[in-house]
Amino acid sequence: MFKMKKIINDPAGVVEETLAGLVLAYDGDVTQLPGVNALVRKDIPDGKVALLIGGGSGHEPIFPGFLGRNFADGAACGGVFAAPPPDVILEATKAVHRGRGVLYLYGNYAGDNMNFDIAAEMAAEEGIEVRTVRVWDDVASAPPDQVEERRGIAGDVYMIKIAGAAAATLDSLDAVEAVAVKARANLRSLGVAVRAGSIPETGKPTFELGDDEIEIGMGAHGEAGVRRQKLTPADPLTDQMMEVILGDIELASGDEVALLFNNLGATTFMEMLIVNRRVRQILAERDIAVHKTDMGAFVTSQEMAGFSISLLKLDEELKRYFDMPASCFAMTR
Amino acid sequence: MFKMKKIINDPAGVVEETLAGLVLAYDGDVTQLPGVNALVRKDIPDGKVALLIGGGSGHEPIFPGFLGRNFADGAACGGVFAAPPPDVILEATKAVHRGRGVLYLYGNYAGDNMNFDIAAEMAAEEGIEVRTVRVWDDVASAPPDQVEERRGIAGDVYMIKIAGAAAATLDSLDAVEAVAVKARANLRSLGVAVRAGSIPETGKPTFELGDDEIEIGMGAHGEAGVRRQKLTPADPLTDQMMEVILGDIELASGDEVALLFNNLGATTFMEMLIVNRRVRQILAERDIAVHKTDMGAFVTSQEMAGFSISLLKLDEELKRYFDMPASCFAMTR
Amino acid sequence: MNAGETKTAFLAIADAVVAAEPRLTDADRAIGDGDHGIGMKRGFQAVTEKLAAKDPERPADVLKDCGMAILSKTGGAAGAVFGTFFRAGGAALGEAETIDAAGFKRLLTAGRDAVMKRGGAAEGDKTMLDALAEAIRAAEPEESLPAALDRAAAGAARGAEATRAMVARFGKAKTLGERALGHPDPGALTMALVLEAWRDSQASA
Amino acid sequence: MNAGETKTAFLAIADAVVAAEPRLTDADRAIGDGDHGIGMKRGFQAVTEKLAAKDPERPADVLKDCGMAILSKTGGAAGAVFGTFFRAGGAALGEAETIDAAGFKRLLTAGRDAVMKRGGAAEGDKTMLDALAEAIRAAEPEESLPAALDRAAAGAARGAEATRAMVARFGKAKTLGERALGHPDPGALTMALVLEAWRDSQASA
Ligand SMILES: Nc1ncnc2c1ncn2[C@@H]1O[C@H](COP(=O)(O)OP(=O)(O)O)[C@@H](O)[C@H]1O
Ligand SMILES: Nc1ncnc2c1ncn2[C@@H]1O[C@H](COP(=O)(O)OP(=O)(O)O)[C@@H](O)[C@H]1O
Ligand SMILES: [Mg+2]
Ligand SMILES: [Mg+2]
Ligand SMILES: [Mg+2]
Ligand SMILES: [Mg+2]
Repeated sequence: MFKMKKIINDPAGVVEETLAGLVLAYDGDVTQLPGVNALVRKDIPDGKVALLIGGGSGHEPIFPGFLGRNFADGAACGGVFAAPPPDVILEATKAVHRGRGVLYLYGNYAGDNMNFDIAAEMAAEEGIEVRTVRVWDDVASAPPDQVEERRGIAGDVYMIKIAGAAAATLDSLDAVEAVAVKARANLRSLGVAVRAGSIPETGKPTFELGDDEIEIGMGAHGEAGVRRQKLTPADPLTDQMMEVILGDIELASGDEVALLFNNLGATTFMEMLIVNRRVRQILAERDIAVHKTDMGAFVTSQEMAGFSISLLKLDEELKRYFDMPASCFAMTR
Repeated sequence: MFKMKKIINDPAGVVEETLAGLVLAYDGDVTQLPGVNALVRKDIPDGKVALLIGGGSGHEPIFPGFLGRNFADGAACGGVFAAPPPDVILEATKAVHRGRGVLYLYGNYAGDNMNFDIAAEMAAEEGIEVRTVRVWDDVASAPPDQVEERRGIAGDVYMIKIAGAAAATLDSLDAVEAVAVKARANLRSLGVAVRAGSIPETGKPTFELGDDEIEIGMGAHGEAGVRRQKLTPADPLTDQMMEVILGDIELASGDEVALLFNNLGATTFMEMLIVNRRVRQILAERDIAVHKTDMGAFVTSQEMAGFSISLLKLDEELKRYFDMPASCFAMTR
Repeated sequence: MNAGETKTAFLAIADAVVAAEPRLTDADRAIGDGDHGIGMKRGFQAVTEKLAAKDPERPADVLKDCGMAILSKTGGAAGAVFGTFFRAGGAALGEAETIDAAGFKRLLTAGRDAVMKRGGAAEGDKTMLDALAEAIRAAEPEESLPAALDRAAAGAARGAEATRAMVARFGKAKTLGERALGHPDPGALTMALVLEAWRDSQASA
Repeated sequence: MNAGETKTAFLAIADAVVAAEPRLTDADRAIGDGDHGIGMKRGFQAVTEKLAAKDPERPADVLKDCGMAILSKTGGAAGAVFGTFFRAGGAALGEAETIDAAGFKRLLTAGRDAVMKRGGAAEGDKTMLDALAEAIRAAEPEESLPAALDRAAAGAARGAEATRAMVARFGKAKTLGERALGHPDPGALTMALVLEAWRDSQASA
């Protein structure tokens, strides 16, 4: 099978070199822990509730690209598409801890859950209080009565935005955890895959998709989604996706939401903007107002083509954290 | 030949639907001129020197994604990869004019030059003073003694950032033009193409490139570049590119620059970050400081894989405009 | 050729260019950005609409409307170039009730001069001007219009063919350098096609 | 089997898993995210380094070091799962100077229980536990270690094969549902490979 072209050096060193380049791109705000694939902010205030995020690499700019004021304090990074090992998470935990405990925020995958849990147990042994909020926004990955089985995808971005602002504002781990849990309950995402991405070490696509096929609900790692179908025009596809999303969350006329269009890698702004046009028609029909629209490549799957639509229902409290100015490599507000 | 998969509706309507989706994504700050493919800011202050940008569509988020406070006031948009017709430019010119003249800022291509020039003549007939600054940052497209023959590529972004801030600050068209001309003289870019993008109407790649080939200096439209070669690892490729860029601009030890890594479409952050790592090693050797690093998909060529490196040499004046807070769909500072 | 006949001829020209979209686009894919046919199609569809809408008083009206439609709907280099060409050609016809061979040669020449002034290119730069220049040289003012059209069309075709041997100095093929050799210039193909379609519309008339 | 022999066996196991990287990765591409072999390779290369560095006092040290190396270098679900498995298995051996059939079965059982506790999966969920459970059932505490290894390896292979007929409830294959049918679970293949390589290292010893 032909190997995807990538501009890299040694495929086995991509994670280390990526993080080195990222630290430099932060232009001084962030540093890497010596010998560990974890990045942390340089200026975490004492007594701050710490927010630690993390997950597999290869999804840049998530996770390490979301460190900064009113965003996350540290990121633990694993191999490409592999959750970070407990040691890395523990090191990052110690580095960001400022005496008020650490909130773990990451996507809900077996690998991440187990490794972060092991790290949390190790941290507890060292006297650091850890709470965990797993992101499970992907409505395609399990029915509503099993939300804790759902995957975390692009919703990570809004979760980090809100938890980051809360962690910078509130002074107890309990309070920050509560805000994150509330945001999660108001968040839904659904993606569609158009072409596969590939892992640097193999250069092989992570899945096969016909030249005329797309797959709704495919995960950020190329895990199979819920429905494979022939290439569908933007409007009917958007109708299909929005029906699933809106069927999964209660929205009343007059409610306000934030919209996130996440590019999995190779999708064009043109396509996402055309989809946004339709999304707004659908929301307008239901008299649902859009407070803010974000569009870009935030949670990627290498050069995979496809995108996801995330919808966050806002109330006054969430809006306060959502609107708080914040800045990191991947996003500035 | 197999047709690239795109999530669109009628291929002949992509520009109109993209602009409609973009206006909505601006969440109220920008409006479209009735029946014309031009977007303008809603809140252009009276007496402000106006900044009008524009060019072919299909490169989103440039140009219409760069409207906002301290960015551009309006954007005239053509068909996919086709400069806007004079009528569209003229309508946009009239819509953004606030009595102090209009600066046209766009990429240096035969089509754009001719259409904007015709529009400028029409505007003059209507008593609107217009100045033109063409962006020609692509060092691959002509030798140093023929800069006015060079193409405008990702450098558009920094030109709009600086001209936008200047147009919001200075009160004469002369002064704004002078700042833009100065920025252009300090700006260099070089790109590399890895895979072709395709035009929605044909679904065909705009060029052919072997499975193991890359092309240095290829233009944002897929126009051929200057050197085609076998896939090269990140470090030697970066060395090659930086040698060309640094050979084209005078930089002394201690100088400060801004770095822009522009994703042409399907390149991963991982690849660009690995390249950044090497770029910084090279600049450090020459004792050149990096004031700010920007990385993302700003000037795209549909789903083309490849990226460009832009280097802007900063002095106190340019830095003032470069750092000025600014916000638009595509970028927030 | 009177105003009505000119309108008929230009409707035929528009149909021919629209029909040739894939070929023109492929030519641009080879040495440009692959959109020439698409833009010309957009422009000449607008021409058809505009011409169909009204009955012209003079031949000049037809060329001016054609030029305006292309200029305002096409965009890209070709929109400016062909829009400018037809507008200037129309202006050159002035108040004339008909187009004769001399008028025909005059409009081609005026169109060429306007395009050169607008874009700064000259013969030999691998643009539509190379087809146009050959057409002008071939068209004899003394003969009949059909004969002049016949020679001009053949000349334009030769000129377009000759662009294969040229290195582009304008437009998006510019930086191709040597590699543009062997490929004809898309705009030159369009210029030839326009004159061939005009000639054929006479033959069939 | 004493400490030194256990070390030799585990070095052979590590080599076998590293060599099987492409097969394990392809299995994960079919129903997961296509990285299983890559992660296991990373982990077992660390195992080789760690084991080569020192001479173990007891068999337990070998398994614990193996578990620690995998846990800290692999990541992903497999890192936690196999790291946990070997660490718990090592702990179950306690101070024993050698591994006999009974100790072998004890370590497999302790490893299984720890993995179930950690990940919440059970037999039938299409994970490495399905290979492990079959191995435990097959291993007879009364017989000789080589015989127990032989039966366990065969059992694990059967268990891995049986996952083809299962729908995943854990890991990234979860949402595949019906479509996972027909494909073996990558982790189960690794579990079987580990026991087969252990058995073979005895045969060749
Ligand atoms: N300066 C110029 N003068 C005359 N013709 C030109 C000039 N620049 C470009 N052209 C013509 O335009 C054609 C390209 O048209 P098109 O592909 O539609 O525009 P673009 O180059 O903007 O994509 C070229 O083949 C050439 O014949
Ligand atoms: N909860 C669990 N319990 C036991 N084994 C599991 C569990 N989750 C996943 N696994 C095993 O891990 C394997 C996947 O490993 P790997 O691909 O390396 O990790 P990831 O799924 O994070 O990419 C699966 O084939 C399965 O055997
Ligand atoms: Mg994985
Ligand atoms: Mg074009
Ligand atoms: Mg073209
Ligand atoms: Mg996997």
